[in-house]
Amino acid sequence: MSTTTAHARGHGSTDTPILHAEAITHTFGSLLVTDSVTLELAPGERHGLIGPNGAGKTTLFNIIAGEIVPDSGSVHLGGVDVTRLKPDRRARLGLARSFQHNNLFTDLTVRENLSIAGAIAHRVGHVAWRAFARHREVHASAESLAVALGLEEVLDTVVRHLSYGTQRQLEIALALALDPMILLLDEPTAGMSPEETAAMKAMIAALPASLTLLVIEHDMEVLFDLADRITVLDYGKVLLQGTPREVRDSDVVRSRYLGMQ
Amino acid sequence: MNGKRIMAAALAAALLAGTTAAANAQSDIKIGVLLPYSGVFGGLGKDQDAAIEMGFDDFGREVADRGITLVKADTESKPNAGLAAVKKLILRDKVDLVVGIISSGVLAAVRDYVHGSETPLIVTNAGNVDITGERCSPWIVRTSFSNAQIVRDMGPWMAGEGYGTAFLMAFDYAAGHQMMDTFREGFEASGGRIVGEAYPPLGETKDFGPYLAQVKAADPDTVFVFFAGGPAIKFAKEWAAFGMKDEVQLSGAGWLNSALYVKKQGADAVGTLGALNYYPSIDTPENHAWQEKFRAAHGRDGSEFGVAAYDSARLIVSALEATGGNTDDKAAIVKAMHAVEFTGPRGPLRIDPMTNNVIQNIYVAQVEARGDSVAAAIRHTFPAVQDPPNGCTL
Amino acid sequence: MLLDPGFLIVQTLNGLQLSMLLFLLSIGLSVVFGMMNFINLAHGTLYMVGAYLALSSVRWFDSYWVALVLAPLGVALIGAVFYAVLLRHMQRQSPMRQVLVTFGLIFVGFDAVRMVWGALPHTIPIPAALDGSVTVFGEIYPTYRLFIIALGVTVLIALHFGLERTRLGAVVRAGVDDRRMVAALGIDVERAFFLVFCLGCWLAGLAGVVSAPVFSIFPGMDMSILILTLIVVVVGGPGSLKGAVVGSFVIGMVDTYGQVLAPELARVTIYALMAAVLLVRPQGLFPVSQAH
Amino acid sequence: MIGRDPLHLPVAAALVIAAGVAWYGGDFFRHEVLAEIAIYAILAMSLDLLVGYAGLVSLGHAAFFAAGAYATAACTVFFGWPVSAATVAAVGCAAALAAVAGVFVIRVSGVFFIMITLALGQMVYAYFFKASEFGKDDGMAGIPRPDLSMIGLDATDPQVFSALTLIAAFGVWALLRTVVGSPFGAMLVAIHRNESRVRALGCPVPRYKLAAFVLAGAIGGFAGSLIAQHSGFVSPDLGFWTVSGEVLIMVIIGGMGSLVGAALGAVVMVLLRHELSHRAFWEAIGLPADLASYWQFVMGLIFIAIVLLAGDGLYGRLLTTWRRLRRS
Repeated sequence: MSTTTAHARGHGSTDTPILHAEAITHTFGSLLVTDSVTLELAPGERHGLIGPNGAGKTTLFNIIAGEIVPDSGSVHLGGVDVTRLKPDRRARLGLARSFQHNNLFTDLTVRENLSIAGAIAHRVGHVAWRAFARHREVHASAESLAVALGLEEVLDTVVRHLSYGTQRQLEIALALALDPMILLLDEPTAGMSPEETAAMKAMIAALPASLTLLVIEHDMEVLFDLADRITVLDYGKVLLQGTPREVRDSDVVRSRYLGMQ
Repeated sequence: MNGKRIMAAALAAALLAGTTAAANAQSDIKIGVLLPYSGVFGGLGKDQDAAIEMGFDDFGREVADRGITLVKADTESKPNAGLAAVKKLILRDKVDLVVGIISSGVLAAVRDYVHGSETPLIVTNAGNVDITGERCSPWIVRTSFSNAQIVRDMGPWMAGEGYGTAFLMAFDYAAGHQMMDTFREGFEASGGRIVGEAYPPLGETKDFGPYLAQVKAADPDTVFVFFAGGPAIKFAKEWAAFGMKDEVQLSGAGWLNSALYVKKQGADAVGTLGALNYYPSIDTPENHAWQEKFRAAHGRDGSEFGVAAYDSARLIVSALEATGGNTDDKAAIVKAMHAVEFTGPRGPLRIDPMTNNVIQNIYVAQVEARGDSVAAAIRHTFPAVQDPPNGCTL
Repeated sequence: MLLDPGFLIVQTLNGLQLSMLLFLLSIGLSVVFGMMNFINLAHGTLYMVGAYLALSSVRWFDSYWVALVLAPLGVALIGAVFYAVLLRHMQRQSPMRQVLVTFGLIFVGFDAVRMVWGALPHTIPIPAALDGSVTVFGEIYPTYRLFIIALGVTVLIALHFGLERTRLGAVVRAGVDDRRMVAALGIDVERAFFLVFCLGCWLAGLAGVVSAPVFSIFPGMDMSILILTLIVVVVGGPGSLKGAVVGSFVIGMVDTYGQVLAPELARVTIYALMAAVLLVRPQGLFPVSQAH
Repeated sequence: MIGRDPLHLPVAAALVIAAGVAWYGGDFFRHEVLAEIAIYAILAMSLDLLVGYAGLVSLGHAAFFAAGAYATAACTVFFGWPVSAATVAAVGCAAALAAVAGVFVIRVSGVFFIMITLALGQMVYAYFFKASEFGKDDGMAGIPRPDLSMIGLDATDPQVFSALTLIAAFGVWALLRTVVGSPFGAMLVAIHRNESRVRALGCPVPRYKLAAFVLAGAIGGFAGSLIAQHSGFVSPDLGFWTVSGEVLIMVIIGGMGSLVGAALGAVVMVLLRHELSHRAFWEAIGLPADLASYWQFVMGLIFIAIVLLAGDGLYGRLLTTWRRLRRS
């Protein structure tokens, strides 16, 4: 494992994985949910994570995001060991995530949601003596992000009045507000209509090429188009890792997973 | 929404009342009654309130053509609320004198304010030693007792009665420690030995069982306690239930067998020794007359709380008569109190000009069964007990 | 002292007796919290009212046993009225509001008791059959206190079987685990809430009656017991039946022994214990998993 | 920025004007009450920062009130410090206590936070109750007020001291208003609304909670210092949990999450207490004066009524009414 300072913004050399989860094992009680899973993501890679319900996708996600400390194994972010770091530290190291179930500030407006994320991203959250309104850089970047993601129409709408699809978009917008190196997306199209799914797909595809993506997705078609590589999890184990084509053609995957669709 | 309107009306009325209350007749002498009408000592406050009213009924509600108006304020049994209440009496109601105060915490809290305002205060219960000692004030007179005064002579007396060892128990607060320390001093000086002591937390002790086990283990000749009110009842009952009654003599500051609680302790209290400035069984015409009157009015025995409040009313009226109803010269009123001397239900008493504390008899009483009831019978009298100045330089 | 077996026996029985009293109080509070997600701060008031109703029953009927039956029923009735008049209409509002209403009731209850029964302390006599003492392992111990322990154990066993064997028990167990699931099963949750709430009130009233002959009855007796009960619930883990049992036992014992072994700290022992438990287990000893 | 609160300036202005009018025409007693209101308003506003903004419902805020009061007492009576220095020391002591305790208490949340802060408050209470150097349960007396003779004022005059406390309350309001309007305030609100999201966004949540706890504690200590100067006396019951409960009631009936609401709650509570326990008040409205000794009963009913009729407190009710009026 290289210990170069690859975590510095601007993405490290291509031979250092920007995200490296090594031999992650975790149990809940007697249930083995993640069994020696290893993931390596190169900078700018778009990586898909699939598997049936209970395959341990979300657990692995939470381990990478820092919500759960694994029983064994390690997580490195840009060469830095973050296995024991809290989620907020990882976020500050450039790891952002969306949630499977919308996890927003529902009684605040879109603008306020994005400004909160912006305040953290601009590292001004601790400023207690200067009015928030006067931190123009924060609000400006919130607005430009909204524009970039097509949320400018609803900037001053309270989140709980938004449609589900728009809330889902905001979910990702909040993560993007941090200007992360790595973005973890947990089922970005879950519960969406076909139109909303298409819009979401377009939005993800339009993300900057330098951004590393790890996406859990149920909709195979979404992943096959988006991902450079895919990891198939099954009962906590890695069943297969490869390109979308390899996964699509794999007999095992067909019988175990695609067949179930 | 009707509720809102009612609330608005209540608030408006509240503000209005604040502006109108002070406008009262000039000629009346106003006496502030500062008692806990609510809170933990609410019952005692009511007891003293009734006795003060009775006192002014008996000794006059008029002095030199000036009527006497009582203005009442609630201390809630809390120091800060008590301080707010005394300010209210002095500033808002503009009273000429203040009478009352049950708890020593409230007295400690109001002391500086009362002293600074130069308003005479007649304390009807709270027994903090330092209020008529180190922190004494020319404006604060006490008709009840000081904690030390009640138990000082009890130590030597108990030792003289043949009790060689004692276990001390009181709640862990200033009054508790004052009582125990005073008893210990006298008891040890007369050859007694303290074999153990326990100070349960005030207000948080639900059960004396744990402490009784401790007493049992220490095996003293007597256990000397200071508990009053609910805890006194509880202690006596648990004492009997744990089978201690026949093994160890229970004794204490006399609230243990006070008229207020002794009947509720019932047979469990029989044999208990206490020292106090008043017991209903004092055999004097003054006491019989007072008890008769109190029983007629309230259907129960008058207590030491009632007596102190009643005597306070008498002291105030006598002093005001001496000044010819003049309340402008407050110092003259206090001075007049020093000259007042009378025999009340509890016996002869006067105010000690050295400390402003009362000089009075202290009685030792033992509870005995009387028919199907119980009562404390006087066994010994310490006459005219007077506190040393304790650092007071009046 | 600790080497004196007599001291240990008496002290342990004292601890058990307090534990049982706390159990009667905390079990209702905890289950109501588990099912309805609100803490009834007027629970101590119900306990106090139970003691006062016992006082009145003894005055009228001259029998402790009548009081033991009537007073808890009276308290349950008060609880039922309170539920019907206030709580039922607040079901859909935030639990915080319900808690606040019960907070207001503490003040109302305190003064109401003073108005009806006066502010002076009272007691009721120990029933003749239980008066006196028995010898336990060579130590004299009050019979009535043994009765409290026995009563607590009886209630504990009855509740255990009630929960395991009855339909209401099944609903309660399920409701503590996952309220939505119970509702989804089409069970009349409302009715179950009501019954559990009344049962909790009944138990609080029962605790008030049984403690009346040992402790004195006075306005304000509700506060100290309320805090202690809340501590039991929190230490055990709100909503957990096992937690209420273990919490009562731990707090009862620590309080009883702590007062004598560490008198200097008597006032803080329990608080320190609770703080320590919460720092190690932020959800109490037996946390109830918050099912999604 | 976060949360729209269009009425806070008018209501704050109304409170300032009301205080000014009451002060100008007031007698001795009025000034005493005004000082009391101002001090409790400071305490309530500091608690509101925790309860209303950061969502940390504390039932131990009186710990800082007591700590500030006792620190002032100790510095002036034992060390003979000037009152101004003692006040600074009191704020520092309360902040230090909040920092040490805060490290522990912020680790739990919800009802557990309520209980652990209750434990904190009771432990502080127990300490002062037993501390013989501070006079145990009888407390300490002889605390002076600030010496203002160099500007020709006498702070022992209730009129001067009440003006001082009112200015202090206004200053605390302005300070806290700045804080809640800052990015830090926005973060507190965000943590309150959705802690896990804030954490995922990279915010070190515990540090923010701790900062809020320390700030609230420091201001609570300031209120404590003022009450010590006001009464000239401190006693352990300043730290008793019912004081924390009363301040919490002020915040709730006034309206959580709006500083003027908390101040309004303090005004209402202190006035109600004084009037409901005053026999002349009951006589004035034609009811038996004995009700004065059952004022807690009435207070409890009023509190329940406010919770039922105005769940967001008086200020919250005002906001909703105003919004409805504006819409129609």
